[in-house]
Amino acid sequence: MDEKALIARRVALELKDGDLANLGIGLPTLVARHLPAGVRVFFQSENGIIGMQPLPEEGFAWSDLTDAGGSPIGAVPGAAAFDSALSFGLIRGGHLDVTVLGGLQVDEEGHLANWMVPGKMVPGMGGAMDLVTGAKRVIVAMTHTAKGEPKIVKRCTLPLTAVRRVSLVVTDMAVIEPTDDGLVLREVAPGITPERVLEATEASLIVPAEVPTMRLATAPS
Amino acid sequence: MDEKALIARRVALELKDGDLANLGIGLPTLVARHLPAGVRVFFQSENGIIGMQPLPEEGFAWSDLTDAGGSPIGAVPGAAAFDSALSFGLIRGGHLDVTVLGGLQVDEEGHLANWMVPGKMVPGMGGAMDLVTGAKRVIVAMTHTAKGEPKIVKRCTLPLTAVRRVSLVVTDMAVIEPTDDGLVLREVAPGITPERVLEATEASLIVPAEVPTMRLATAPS
Amino acid sequence: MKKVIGLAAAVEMIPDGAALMIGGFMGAGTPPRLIDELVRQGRRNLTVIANDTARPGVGIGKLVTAKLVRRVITSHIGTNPETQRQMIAGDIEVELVPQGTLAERIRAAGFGLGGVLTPTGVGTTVAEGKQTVAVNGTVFLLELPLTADFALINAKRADYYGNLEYSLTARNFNPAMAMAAATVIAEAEDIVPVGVISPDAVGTPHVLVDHLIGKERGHG
Amino acid sequence: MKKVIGLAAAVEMIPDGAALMIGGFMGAGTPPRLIDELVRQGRRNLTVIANDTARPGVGIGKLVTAKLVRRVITSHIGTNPETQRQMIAGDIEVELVPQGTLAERIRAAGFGLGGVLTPTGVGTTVAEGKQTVAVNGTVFLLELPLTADFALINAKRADYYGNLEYSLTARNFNPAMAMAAATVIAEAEDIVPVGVISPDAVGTPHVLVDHLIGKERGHG
Repeated sequence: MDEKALIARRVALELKDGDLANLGIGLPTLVARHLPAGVRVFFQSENGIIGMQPLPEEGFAWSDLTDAGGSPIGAVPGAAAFDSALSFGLIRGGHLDVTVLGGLQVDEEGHLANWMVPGKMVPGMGGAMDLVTGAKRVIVAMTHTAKGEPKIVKRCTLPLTAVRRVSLVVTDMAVIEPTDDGLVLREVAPGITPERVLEATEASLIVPAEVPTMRLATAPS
Repeated sequence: MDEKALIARRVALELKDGDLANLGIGLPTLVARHLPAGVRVFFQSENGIIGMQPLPEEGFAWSDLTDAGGSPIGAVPGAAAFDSALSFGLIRGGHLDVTVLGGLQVDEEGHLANWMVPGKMVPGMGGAMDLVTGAKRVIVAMTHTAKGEPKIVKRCTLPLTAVRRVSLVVTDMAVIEPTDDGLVLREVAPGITPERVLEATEASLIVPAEVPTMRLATAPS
Repeated sequence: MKKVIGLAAAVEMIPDGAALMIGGFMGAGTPPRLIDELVRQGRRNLTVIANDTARPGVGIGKLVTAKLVRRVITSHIGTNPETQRQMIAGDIEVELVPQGTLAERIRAAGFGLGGVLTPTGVGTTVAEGKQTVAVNGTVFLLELPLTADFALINAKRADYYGNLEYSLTARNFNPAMAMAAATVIAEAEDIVPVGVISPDAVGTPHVLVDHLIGKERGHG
Repeated sequence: MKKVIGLAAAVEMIPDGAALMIGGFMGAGTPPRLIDELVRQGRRNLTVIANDTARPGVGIGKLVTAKLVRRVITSHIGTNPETQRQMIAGDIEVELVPQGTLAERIRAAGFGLGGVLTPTGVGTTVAEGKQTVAVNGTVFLLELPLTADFALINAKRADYYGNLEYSLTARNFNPAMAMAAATVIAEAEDIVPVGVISPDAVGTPHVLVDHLIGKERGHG
C-alpha cells in the first residue's frame, strides 16, 4: 500500500461525525477521501469557508471559491463564508475540532516543527502556528523518516511551530501519542514490529505490552 | 426661539457633506432636522447601521430596524448594517467624522462629563465613552446652565466620560472652543452679550476682541 | 448532529446561577421565546451579559422584572427603572462596561485572544483596578475576555445545520456572543432547509451553534 | 462625495515607497486592474502587507516579478519562488507573520485598538523581541496594530457611494484592510446604483472607501 494513503486512512478514523476539521496542504488533504460512511465532517479552508469540497465537476470552477492554495473548490450545501479574521477566530478561539498537518519533526515533548528549515526553506508559517496553537486536536500526518533520517526526535532541531503538545502522530509505521510521560507507541502499521519502529525513531518511545496493528478506514471505491 | 432648536441649528452647520455622524439621544437628535440644503450626512446608529433616517411613514416600522433607543427607524438607500464590534470599530478606529453628544459638565481642559451623577443617576455609559474617545470631532450640545447653575466649569466634579478634549461646545448662549490656551468664546447667541455668557460660566473664558453672533442654519419648513 | 430541540428542553439545560450572554439591543435581536421560557421556568440567580436591560416588559427587561437576575454586565441600564431600583436595593449587581469595550471583550473570548488594548475608559472610573499598557507613548487599558456558560442568540433565519442569518440592527451582539459562550442556544424566526441560506449571508456558521429551538405547534 | 475615478489617476496617487495593504489570498480577492496599473506605471520600493505573494504572474506575484516591492509583511511566500529568490538576493525584505496574527494586527489598527494579546507564536521565533503579557497565568504575545498608506481592495460589487459586497473566499483580508489604511482604493467587478445592495450584504460600508475605480470603455 502507498504510504501516504495508509497514513490518510488511519487519520480518517480520528474524525468524528459533525467535526469541524482543517486539513493542511499535501498529505493531510488526502484524509478527506477516506472518511468512513456516515461520518459527516465539515472542512474549513482558512481563506474563509466552512464546507469546502473538491470541485464536483470539471467546468464548475469559479475564481471566488478557492482553497488555501488558490485552486478552485466546491462548497457543500450549508457552507458558510467569512473573512480572515473570523476564519482565524474559529481556529484560535477553540472552535476547530481537529487539524491535520504535515510535519518535519516531532519531539519527545510532542512539539511540532513544520514550517521552516533555516538556511534552506523559508516558505512562511501561513496558518500553521495558529492551527497548532488553537485547534482542539492537532494530528500530525507524516512519513516516519525522511531520507532514512528519523523525524521523531529527542528534541526538535528545527524551529518550533508552537509549544503546544500535539494530540497524535500518525506515520506510515506507527501511531504515537504524546503524553505527560512521553511518547507512547499506540499502534504499528501492518507488517511493522515495535522493534522496527524503535529503530526508525530517535526519540524514546514508551512501548506498552501489547501494541495493536493500525486500524484503517476502507479505501475509497 | 426654543433653546434646543437654536442649539441644533447651530450644530447643524458643523456637519459637512459626506460626513459620517453619530448623534446622541435627546437634544443632539434634533440636529438632523436642520442640515443645510445640499449637505448629505450619513448617520450611524451604534446598534449597527449607517444610513438611519426617521421612519418615513406611519406603518413602515419593522422590529429589526431600530435606533439605539429601540424605536423603529428608516434606512436611506445605500445604508449598511453590521454587528456591534464593527459599529464600535468605526467609532474607535477614527472613521466617525463627528459625534454630537449632550453634556452635564465641560471643564477648562475641554473634558466632558455626561454619563453619571454619583448617588443619583447611573444609567451607564452606553457608547458615550467610545464616542468621545474615538470620533474625529466631538461636539457637545447642551444648555448653558442647569437650574441656574453653570455647566461649563473650572473642573468637572462629575465623573469624566473621557480625558480627550472635546472639539466644540454649543449652548443656547454661546459657541465655545476648547484650545491649548483654554476655552475660547467663539460666538454668542442672538441677543446675548459676552458679559452675560461670562456671568453664566464658572470656567475662565478667553474672549477675543470681536465675538460674532452665532450663525444658524435655517429652520426646517 | 441533530440540533433542533424543544424550547422547554433547551431552557432546562440552563441551571440556576448560570452566566448567560443574551443578544439584542433594547430588545431588538433578543430571543423572545427563550426569554419567556426562562421566566416561565423561573430560573434564578442568573448573571446576564448583554448590551442593556431594555425596558420593563421588553426582552431582558422581563428577566429583571421577574427577579431572575443577580448580576448584569452591561453598557446601559438607564432605560429600565426596575434594574436601577433593584441595583439600589442591592438585589442586583451591575458592572458597567463601555459598549465598544463590551463588544471587544466578548469577541476576544470567542477569538482566543488574551485581551485587547483599548483607549476607551483611560483616565475614567472604568480604568480603576485595570492594568494599563503603553504602546508607542499612548496609554491603553488592558481589557480582558468575557465568556459565559450559555449564549442565547436570536437570528432571522437558521438552517437545520444551525447556520444563522441576521437582519439589520437585530444583529448587534449576537455574532460575537455565538463565538464566546461554552454552549450556544439559538432561536430563529424560521428554520429553512440546508442550502437555502447563501454562504455569504451566513452571519454565524453552524459549527458554533449547539442547539436550535424548533418551531412548536400552535406557534403559527 | 464623488468617489469614482479613473484607474490611472488612482494609481498616480500612490508614491514610490508607499506602504500598501493588498487584499487577496493566492490571488483570489486581489484587485486585478490596480495590480496591472501599478506594474504599468512602475511604482517602486513598495511595502506590501498581504497574506501571501501568490505565484509569479498571479496577483501580488506580478508586483514581485516586476521588482516593485522592497518589503513584504506576509504569512507565506512559499508559493512564489521569485519572492524567495529576491529575498535570498537581499532585494526584498520579508517579515513573516502568522496568518491569524496578521489578520488581528490589521484589524486592531482599523478598530482603534492599541494591540491584541495572542497565544500564537509564544515560545517560537515569532516571539523574539516582543512584549509578553500574562493573563490569569497564561502567557500571550502583545501584537501591535499594522497600518498602511493605502489599501487596495477588491470586491464583487460596489454601489456608487462605495459600499462593497464580497463573495465567498475572495473576501479574506479585504474587509479588515479597508478599515486599516489611511486611504482606501477599491475595485469592483460591477458598480451598481445606490440602494441595489441590501444593507445586510454590505461587507465594507461606503464611508471607509475613498476612491472607487470606474469601469473604462473597452473593458467590456
